[in-house]
Amino acid sequence: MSDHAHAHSSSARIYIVILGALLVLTGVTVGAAYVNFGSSSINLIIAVLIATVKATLVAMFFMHLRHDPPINAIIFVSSLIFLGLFLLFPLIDIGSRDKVVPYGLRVQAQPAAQKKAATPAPAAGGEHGAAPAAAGHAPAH
Amino acid sequence: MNFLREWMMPIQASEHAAKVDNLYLFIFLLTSAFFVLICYLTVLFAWKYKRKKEGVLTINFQHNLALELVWSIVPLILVIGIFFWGFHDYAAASVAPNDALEIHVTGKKWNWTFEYPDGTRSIRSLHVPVNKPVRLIMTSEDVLHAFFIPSLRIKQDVVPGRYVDLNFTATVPGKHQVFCAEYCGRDHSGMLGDLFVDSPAKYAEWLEKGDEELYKMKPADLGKMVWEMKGCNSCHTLDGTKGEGPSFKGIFGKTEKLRDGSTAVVDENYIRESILNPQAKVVAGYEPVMPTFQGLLREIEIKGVIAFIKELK
Amino acid sequence: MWLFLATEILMFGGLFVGYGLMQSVYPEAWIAGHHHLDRIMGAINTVFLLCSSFTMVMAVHYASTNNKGKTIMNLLLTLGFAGGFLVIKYFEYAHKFHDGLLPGRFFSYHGGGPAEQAMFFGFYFCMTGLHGIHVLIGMILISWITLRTMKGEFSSAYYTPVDLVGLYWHLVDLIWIYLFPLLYLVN
Amino acid sequence: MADTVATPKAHGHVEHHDVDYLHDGSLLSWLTTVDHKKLGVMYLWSVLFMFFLGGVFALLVRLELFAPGKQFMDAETYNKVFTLHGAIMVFLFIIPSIPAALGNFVLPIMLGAKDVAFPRLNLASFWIYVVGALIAVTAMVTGGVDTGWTFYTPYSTTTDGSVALMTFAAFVLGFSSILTGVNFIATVHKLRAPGMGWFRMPLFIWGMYSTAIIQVLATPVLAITLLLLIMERTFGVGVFDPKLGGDPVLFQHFFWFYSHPAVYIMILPGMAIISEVVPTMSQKTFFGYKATAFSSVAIAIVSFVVWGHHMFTSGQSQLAGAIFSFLTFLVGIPSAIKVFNWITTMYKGSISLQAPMLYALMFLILFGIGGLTGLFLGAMSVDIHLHDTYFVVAHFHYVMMGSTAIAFLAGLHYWWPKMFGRMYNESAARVSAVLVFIGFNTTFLPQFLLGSRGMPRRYYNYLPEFQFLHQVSTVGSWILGLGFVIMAGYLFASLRKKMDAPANPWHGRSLEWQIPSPPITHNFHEVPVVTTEPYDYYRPFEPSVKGHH
Repeated sequence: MSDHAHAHSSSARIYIVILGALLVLTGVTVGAAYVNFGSSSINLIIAVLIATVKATLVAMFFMHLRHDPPINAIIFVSSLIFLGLFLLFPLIDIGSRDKVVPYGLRVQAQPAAQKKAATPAPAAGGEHGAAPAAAGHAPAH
Repeated sequence: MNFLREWMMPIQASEHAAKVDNLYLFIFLLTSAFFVLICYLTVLFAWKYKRKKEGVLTINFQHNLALELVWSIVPLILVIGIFFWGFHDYAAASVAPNDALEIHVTGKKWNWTFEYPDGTRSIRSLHVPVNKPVRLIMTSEDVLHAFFIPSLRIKQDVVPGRYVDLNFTATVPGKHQVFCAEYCGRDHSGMLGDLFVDSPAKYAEWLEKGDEELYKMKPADLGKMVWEMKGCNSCHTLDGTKGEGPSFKGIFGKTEKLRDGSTAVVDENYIRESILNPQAKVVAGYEPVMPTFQGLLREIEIKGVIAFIKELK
Repeated sequence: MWLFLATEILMFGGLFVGYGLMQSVYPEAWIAGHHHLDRIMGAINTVFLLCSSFTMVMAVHYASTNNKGKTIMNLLLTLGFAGGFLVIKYFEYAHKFHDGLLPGRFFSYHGGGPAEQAMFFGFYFCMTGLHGIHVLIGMILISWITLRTMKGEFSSAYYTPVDLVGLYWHLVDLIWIYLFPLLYLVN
Repeated sequence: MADTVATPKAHGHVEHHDVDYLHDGSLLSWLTTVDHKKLGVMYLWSVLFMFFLGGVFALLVRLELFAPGKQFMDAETYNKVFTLHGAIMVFLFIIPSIPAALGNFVLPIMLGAKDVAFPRLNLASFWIYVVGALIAVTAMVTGGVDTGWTFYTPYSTTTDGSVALMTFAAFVLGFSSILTGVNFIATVHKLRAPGMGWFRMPLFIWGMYSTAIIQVLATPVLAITLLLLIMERTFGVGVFDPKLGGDPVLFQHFFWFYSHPAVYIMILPGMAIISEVVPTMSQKTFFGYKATAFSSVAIAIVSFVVWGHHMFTSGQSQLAGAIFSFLTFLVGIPSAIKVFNWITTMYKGSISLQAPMLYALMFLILFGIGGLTGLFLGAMSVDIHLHDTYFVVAHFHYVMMGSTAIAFLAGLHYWWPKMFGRMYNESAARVSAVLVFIGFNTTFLPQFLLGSRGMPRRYYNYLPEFQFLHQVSTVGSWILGLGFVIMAGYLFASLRKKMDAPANPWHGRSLEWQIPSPPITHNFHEVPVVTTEPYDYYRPFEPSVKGHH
């Protein structure tokens, strides 16, 4: 784990170069946030990509993953893969849920529809008037 | 096979139920075969190769590729088959026909409320016409519930803050049991309901004037039924213990102190008002939490409740 | 040690997943929420943590080459950067408290915007708070190995504790590398 | 078989200059011991106590369900009791039972090591477990919990009682579980005896190793989930509460991302024990060693991507449901392979039907039922009908109780002589095994029928038509309880005898059978050198440990 048999071949100079790279990348991330790449998701992807590059640099050099036995890298990467799966499946779920819109809300643009006392307003409501997830797809929200 | 199905499953009240049962029976027979095989081999080996002498050496039998492939691949093919079968029926059942009758279902601790396209509402009893596709649009007012009709083999969690739907076409007229299948607290097991599958004419008549049995009952009995069926019993007891609301025992004719300091005599008009506009006169010591039953109770039912309370000395 | 790091990653990962999912459900609230965060402070903090990671790795390097003085100096620098990080974090938190930008039912900001901002700040405080606790634990650990270095307990033959604390500290840095763009820079 | 058991001949005696671990050090020193064996024994008594507690709650639940309506407790008490039964059995009994109690004791010895890789971490793990258990007890006493062990939102964020405290207990217990997992992985990697390559490890180790992977990777997610739940209750963050815009289904994703793998944290160690007991008691080489080893790891990995099958009716999307259903069926294959491997291992063996093997045979049959009924629940259309009914209750009791707990008993009877140096009464053990088997099936077979007929779970009251099956089930629970009472009787009785267990009562060949019963404090005098495969019962025995034979 930690007791490396080999001497640290990375010299102090490499560490400085890496630090410089990290700082520059931080600048780039901040800068990129001010540029509009067309959609918020592209901005997000760029930011996460840069963060990933930075994380890789830290892991490879500062954490010496480059020189460690491969088992450490396997543990590290597999934890990331499981994390990815963990994110992926709920995303699939939320992204592909049936958008059930009841008749009471289909015409919600017309105020008259709101008056129909019989429409069971979805429980949410709450003090903030937070829209329920499904009603979030209805135009009025 | 029919006797097996009838032994294990509730009655089939829709075509979907028959499909589910077919797959259920298929898996049952398949797994029974495998189970018998496992038991047979286990018992056979345990008996046949029972230790007779200590310290004997046994054969070295560690691999048999053909055998291992067979018991990996055969189950694999079978389960993939089962997956597609199950998925196919599931997908078919989750598509709503365009002409479906849309009924709103609201789950709330511990009652089901149904609302029909014409505005009629009912508690705990869902009426649908036979052979007509029905789409239930469901939501919950508090926690998760699940709407479960065993005889239709359908179930769906009812999620607060969202609408979920459930589709069925009931083919067998009569009364079917409705359960809440997602744990929801104290009276989870009392959160029941009835599905009445009616002929179209009877359904129309029901929408018009409600269940005809109502008119044949003694008013007090009707009131007791309303007390049970419409959920009054979850707040108002009959034995004098304090619930969310005052107990009905001996309440008729009493003079109650109200929250605003005034008093009121519990008479026919007070009861009637308390049912239709419960917030108007709340007895001191209770929260104004009772929902209105305006539109939920027919006139005859209100009369029944009054008669029922009168009888509770 | 790496196994421990894996558990840490998955623990924060859970928060990231929740954050990401809710972001996909309420993008407006997220954008509105992040406008209340100070990018400059966030960026300075990022620089602080990166520098501390650098001084940490230098400390490990000097520990492995028997340079006690420089090891201690670098460890102290690391502590300094970490302290700076927490000070800035303190100012940020103070500002949020003042504005009522608090999680959940304590959210009392009156500047308008989507209601789900309360949830955004729930995540904000959860994630940065958990991270802040990790920074604190890291500082305690670093102080501890600084003392041990001063006592001369480590040499090129044995410096495992320095190395392990270093790994832990880099992970703290690594998590911030993701937290920063996700919390501060979403657009 | 009494002739093999009751002959404490010369080979079992502890040499004079060694003190066995049980008598090494004062009673007080146990509390701070870092000896994996003592920790294993302390874990064993703790989990057995928890099993007793959970069992009492189970009997109360069954008794209340003897007839519809109120018997002796009201609905709120009933809800608390079944919640406590679930939470105790899952978090305090099943998850730590095999790895922390038996695994702690056996794993290092099997590897030829003096201890686990991080003995102090092991001690910490035990005390964290104790603290977690105490917090859980505090939660029970101060208000109780009525959410079910699954803590589903938004019920769990709105109900009264000590939910936050109970959740915190589960959170703490999670850390204990993580530490054990980390320790086992490091031990397997670092401390194998010379000559013990990966494919010379007994299969028990493979099972423990796979379990540890899941513990390390999944438990942190439980931690964060429960932390979010606590935040939700105290601050009203709203991630899971629809009133604040959250998504209750998301909680289920979070929860099952841990808790489905947790089911495999429960069953893999059970399979691991069976993989050990069957070849030894049959004196046969293991059939398909590598297939079984790899299927353990495969199960561990695939278990992470099947959690959604708990949620077919939850309101998750149909697409997600379909993916999860497909993956669920795939995870069945490695289990099927294992069952056939165990059975084939018995083929042409020399099978002893002593207590450990009786439990192993019970496991084969009960796991057969538990596994095969899983197919009903994996098929989406059928699951919709069966979900949240007694069918599910019966299914997971067959897996968790009928398989894991029975495997735990197999392991307990198998290693009991090694742990305490005493033999239990074999006839009593057989009577008890038969009672447990009959009682268990009488309790849970009717529940399959109840479920398919539509009886929902977690019901305090039920319709009269279900009464007969419920009564059969309750009677079964008494038989089951009687079996356990007898078991407790003969196990305690054995402890009062003098040391009479031979070093190797089952003629096993793995390293733990080559040292005295009970082992000495440092396990081995010299580091053993492994030169053979673990189950070479087809050729004469070549001991790896010097000096004891």
